[in-house]
Amino acid sequence: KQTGGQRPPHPNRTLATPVARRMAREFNIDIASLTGTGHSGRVRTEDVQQAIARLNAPQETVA
Amino acid sequence: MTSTHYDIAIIGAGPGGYVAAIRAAQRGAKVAIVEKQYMGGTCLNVGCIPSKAMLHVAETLHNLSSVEELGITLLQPPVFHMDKAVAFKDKVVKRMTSGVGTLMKANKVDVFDGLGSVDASKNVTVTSNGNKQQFSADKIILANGSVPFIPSMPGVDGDKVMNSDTCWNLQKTPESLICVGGGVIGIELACMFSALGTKVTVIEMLPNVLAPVDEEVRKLLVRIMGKRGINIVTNARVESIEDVDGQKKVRTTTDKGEQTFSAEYVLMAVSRRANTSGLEQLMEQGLDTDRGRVRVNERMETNLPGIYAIGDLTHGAGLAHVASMEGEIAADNATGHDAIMNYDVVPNPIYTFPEMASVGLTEAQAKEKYPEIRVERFPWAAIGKAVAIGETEGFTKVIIGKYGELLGAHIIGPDATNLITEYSLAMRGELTVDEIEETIHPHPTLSEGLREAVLAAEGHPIHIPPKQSVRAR
Amino acid sequence: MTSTHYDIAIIGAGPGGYVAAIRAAQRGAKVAIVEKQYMGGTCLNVGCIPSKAMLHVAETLHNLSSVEELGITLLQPPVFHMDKAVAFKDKVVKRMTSGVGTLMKANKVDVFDGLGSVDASKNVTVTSNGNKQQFSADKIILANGSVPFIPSMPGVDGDKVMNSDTCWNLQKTPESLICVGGGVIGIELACMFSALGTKVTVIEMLPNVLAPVDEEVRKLLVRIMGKRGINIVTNARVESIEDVDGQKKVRTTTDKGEQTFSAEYVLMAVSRRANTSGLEQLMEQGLDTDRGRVRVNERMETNLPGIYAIGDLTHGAGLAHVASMEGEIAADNATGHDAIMNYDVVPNPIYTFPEMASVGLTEAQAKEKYPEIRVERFPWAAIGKAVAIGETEGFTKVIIGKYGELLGAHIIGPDATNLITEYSLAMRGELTVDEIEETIHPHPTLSEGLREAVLAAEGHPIHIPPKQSVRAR
Ligand SMILES: Cc1cc2nc3c(=O)[nH]c(=O)nc-3n(C[C@H](O)[C@H](O)[C@H](O)COP(=O)(O)OP(=O)(O)OC[C@H]3O[C@@H](n4cnc5c(N)ncnc54)[C@H](O)[C@@H]3O)c2cc1C
Ligand SMILES: Cc1cc2nc3c(=O)[nH]c(=O)nc-3n(C[C@H](O)[C@H](O)[C@H](O)COP(=O)(O)OP(=O)(O)OC[C@H]3O[C@@H](n4cnc5c(N)ncnc54)[C@H](O)[C@@H]3O)c2cc1C
Repeated sequence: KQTGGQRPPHPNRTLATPVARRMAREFNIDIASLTGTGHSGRVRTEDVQQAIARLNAPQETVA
Repeated sequence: MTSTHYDIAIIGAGPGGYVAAIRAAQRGAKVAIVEKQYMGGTCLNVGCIPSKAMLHVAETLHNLSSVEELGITLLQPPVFHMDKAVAFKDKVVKRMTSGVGTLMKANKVDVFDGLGSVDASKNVTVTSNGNKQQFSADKIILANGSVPFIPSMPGVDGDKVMNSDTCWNLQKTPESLICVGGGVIGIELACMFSALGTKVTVIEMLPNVLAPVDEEVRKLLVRIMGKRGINIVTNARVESIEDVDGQKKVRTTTDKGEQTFSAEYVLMAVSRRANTSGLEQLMEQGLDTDRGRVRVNERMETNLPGIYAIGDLTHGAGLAHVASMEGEIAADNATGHDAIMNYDVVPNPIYTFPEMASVGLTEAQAKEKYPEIRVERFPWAAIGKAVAIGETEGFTKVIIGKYGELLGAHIIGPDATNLITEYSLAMRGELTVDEIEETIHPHPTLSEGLREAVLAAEGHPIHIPPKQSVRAR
Repeated sequence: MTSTHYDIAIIGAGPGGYVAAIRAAQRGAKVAIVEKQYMGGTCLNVGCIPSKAMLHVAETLHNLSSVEELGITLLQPPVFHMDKAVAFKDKVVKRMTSGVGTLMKANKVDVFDGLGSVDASKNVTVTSNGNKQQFSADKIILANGSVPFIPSMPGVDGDKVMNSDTCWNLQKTPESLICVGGGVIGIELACMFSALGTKVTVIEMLPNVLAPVDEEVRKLLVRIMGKRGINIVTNARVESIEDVDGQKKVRTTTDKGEQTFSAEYVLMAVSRRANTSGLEQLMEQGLDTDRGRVRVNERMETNLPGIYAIGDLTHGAGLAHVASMEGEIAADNATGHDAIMNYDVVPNPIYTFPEMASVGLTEAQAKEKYPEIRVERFPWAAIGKAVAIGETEGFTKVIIGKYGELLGAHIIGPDATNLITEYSLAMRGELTVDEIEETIHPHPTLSEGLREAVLAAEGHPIHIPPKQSVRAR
């Protein structure tokens, strides 16, 4: 469910879930380069998985 | 008071429908709900709530057998009166169902008593005692729920053959009972009747009862049920029910040939089917269904525009909290918001003795899906609170993925159904084992076992001996 | 077997020390632990564990008075034997403490029985029955714990004046008891004795018992204790204890002048003090203390190099799970890892009838610290499981900050001490109310109340009527 989340982002809160962080680390993906789709823009595993898929995608399929 | 047009009309006031009604009303919609039988649906009247009230009675009765150890002497054995227990259960049900009525009023939801029929133009006809009322709505949410599925076989409609709709008002404890079906409902009711003093036999067609439950957890439960005197027969197909000398005689075919069982009562609990009464017109108009259940997308939309469906009507989860969450999602979408139902993290509570609960994958499922998993378990016997309350059977089992994420968790033991929420929250919030480990768990509580299971999976549990190969963090 | 040099020596085998020992051993260190009295310390012998075993007996006894409603008739009133309850408690304690012994062996920790004295060069002398043993260590972890603080006043050392070390082996239920001190320990013991059949009076010097507990929660508990027949006297300073006609007579000064109370027993539970026995040399050598407690930084280091301190010896939290987490932190740091203790999220379980538990700030603290907070509560009476088990008193209260973060949570009601872990995990994992709301909470469970409290704070609870001003999300 994706509702709510219309609140100010926490100034000193990490903007990624812990699992997303670990996953990004493994693939050398900079969390800050991703657009989070979670609450207050938090980066979730789904966002990282999509980034991984983009990395792995053959060049010609990139629009 | 009632009107001829509504923003949203809801069919069925079970935990799916009434929650959808409240949420939609809170979103500012003008809402009607139609209920043909009882506010609160299966769950409050003949499901979750009466079963948990009776299980509470059963557990209390069962615990009386071990009070001597605590220094409490009962000079005479306790006497159990089924009729009074049923009266207690009725009081609980009454309180909850009338609570739903109050909530409808408080949220200004119009309640229509009667059978609701719907068409694709979103006209609703409510029939009650031959009287008809009609209104239309911009959006419809179908929450018709489910009913017991009774397979046709000789004797199934006989006297003293009950199902989960009809087993709640016995005035005497059955001497003996055969439960046909070893799914969650069958097993819960078997445990309940057993603890109330009934000699129970469970007959299951498959090789295992509770097939979807993690194997290790299931095996322990089956062993405990055996110790409590419940006879579990698997690989047995019930063929007929006969009356012989005032007993019900259940004939089965098994891999070892024919076997028959006798008892005072039979309880049919093989499965449930979607309740499509009132949906005949919609089905003619093309409502998409799949093996009798209404098909929906993750926004809870059916294939017909503006018509949503939720709960037991739609799929086989058969869980009240899933119906309710779907109700919230459907109401959000029907009021112009945007919400998506996620089925990855659905806790599954099972009210046996001891309780079981799980969330996420079983070990077998996880092994198939992920190459690198860690699986570990932590026994209740090593938790001070469990020892202090004398409930040490069982364990907590976790399945951890390579990012330290919980893939699945399974608890068998005291309070399992409450405890599973910690793991559910961790999974939904995408926390890793590190956050669970860093969270101070209060002492002495059962929740300590959940942290310890994670520590065990990480190779450094505190309250059980380390494994041969202790892994440094 | 035992050696003359260790990587790490630990003084005291309470929940601080023994957990530190296990963790350090798992980190590969050669570990010795010194214990002068009993494995498991205060917690397992005269604290958390015996009190929870006896509270279980007390609760079971108390619940017998309402089984009639469930259809269970006791033809004669139950007879309670304090001596047998104490034997049950002893069995529980024995099992847990011998478990600690087993864990020491399994983790290859050398156990020294006796009083350990330490100097700043990290030499340890163990004295037992006049025999002395000595060894040295690279690092020392002080986990000496605490003992009851007994204020000096006339009669305080008399017969039938107990404290939390000495109240566990009564062979008969006291007729009546005066508990001096209304902190957590005093209130828990008052509830326990009351449920065992003792007429209890609590005398507290401050205007309130349980001063640090959220006001609203405390007020409800005090009301419930009153209904259970516990007499709570506040603003009363105990001056002396006398023997009059075989009764203990407790003289107090109150704002209304002198008042006296009589009972069979007195229980002194005013507070606890750090146990610095064996630390005399270290104190001379400059060990930094603060009002009797050893001062440490967030790595659990004292001011003396290589010497760590943890648990009740160090501060006033007085919680076993804090001592244990500090033990893990100290062991990590002492074995060359880097860990920091965080006190922001410390759950506080209180074992009364009903239970209470909290984490984070009280409403008053939050109001002072943050300009924008939302506070809401959700009653157990609206939760099906609570109704089904007949425990509907109390509520869950949440305090939410402007980012949707939990600032504090307070639960009074059934199973509060387990339930608080969900909120603790949410706080530690920096989850917001959104993640709690999105997490499907199983039905019917008590954990549903925790989600509902959050929904209520967000302005859209399901199972209580909406407030006048419903806020759209
Ligand atoms: C014995 C038993 C124990 C259970 N225990 C649990 C448990 O512990 N936890 C759990 O999560 N789940 C449990 N369940 C399952 C749970 O009850 C269901 O998943 C839940 O009730 C489904 O909710 P629903 O709103 O979809 O449907 P229902 O609860 O079935 O409600 C549907 C309602 O719609 C009404 N209706 C149907 N058609 C019409 C119509 N045309 N017009 C008007 N009204 C109509 C019905 O009368 C009914 O009131 C249990 C079930 C049983 C039988
Ligand atoms: C009645 C009661 C109920 C309680 N209930 C709870 C509860 O429910 N939850 C909770 O979290 N907390 C509870 N507590 C508090 C809890 O018991 C303490 O916070 C906890 O025991 C502190 O652990 P510790 O390891 O620091 O010290 P302790 O448990 O006090 O252990 C210290 C150990 O060190 C030994 N020792 C001391 N000096 C030396 C020396 N020089 N040489 C050798 N050995 C030495 C002592 O003999 C003792 O065994 C309760 C306390 C009491 C009294």
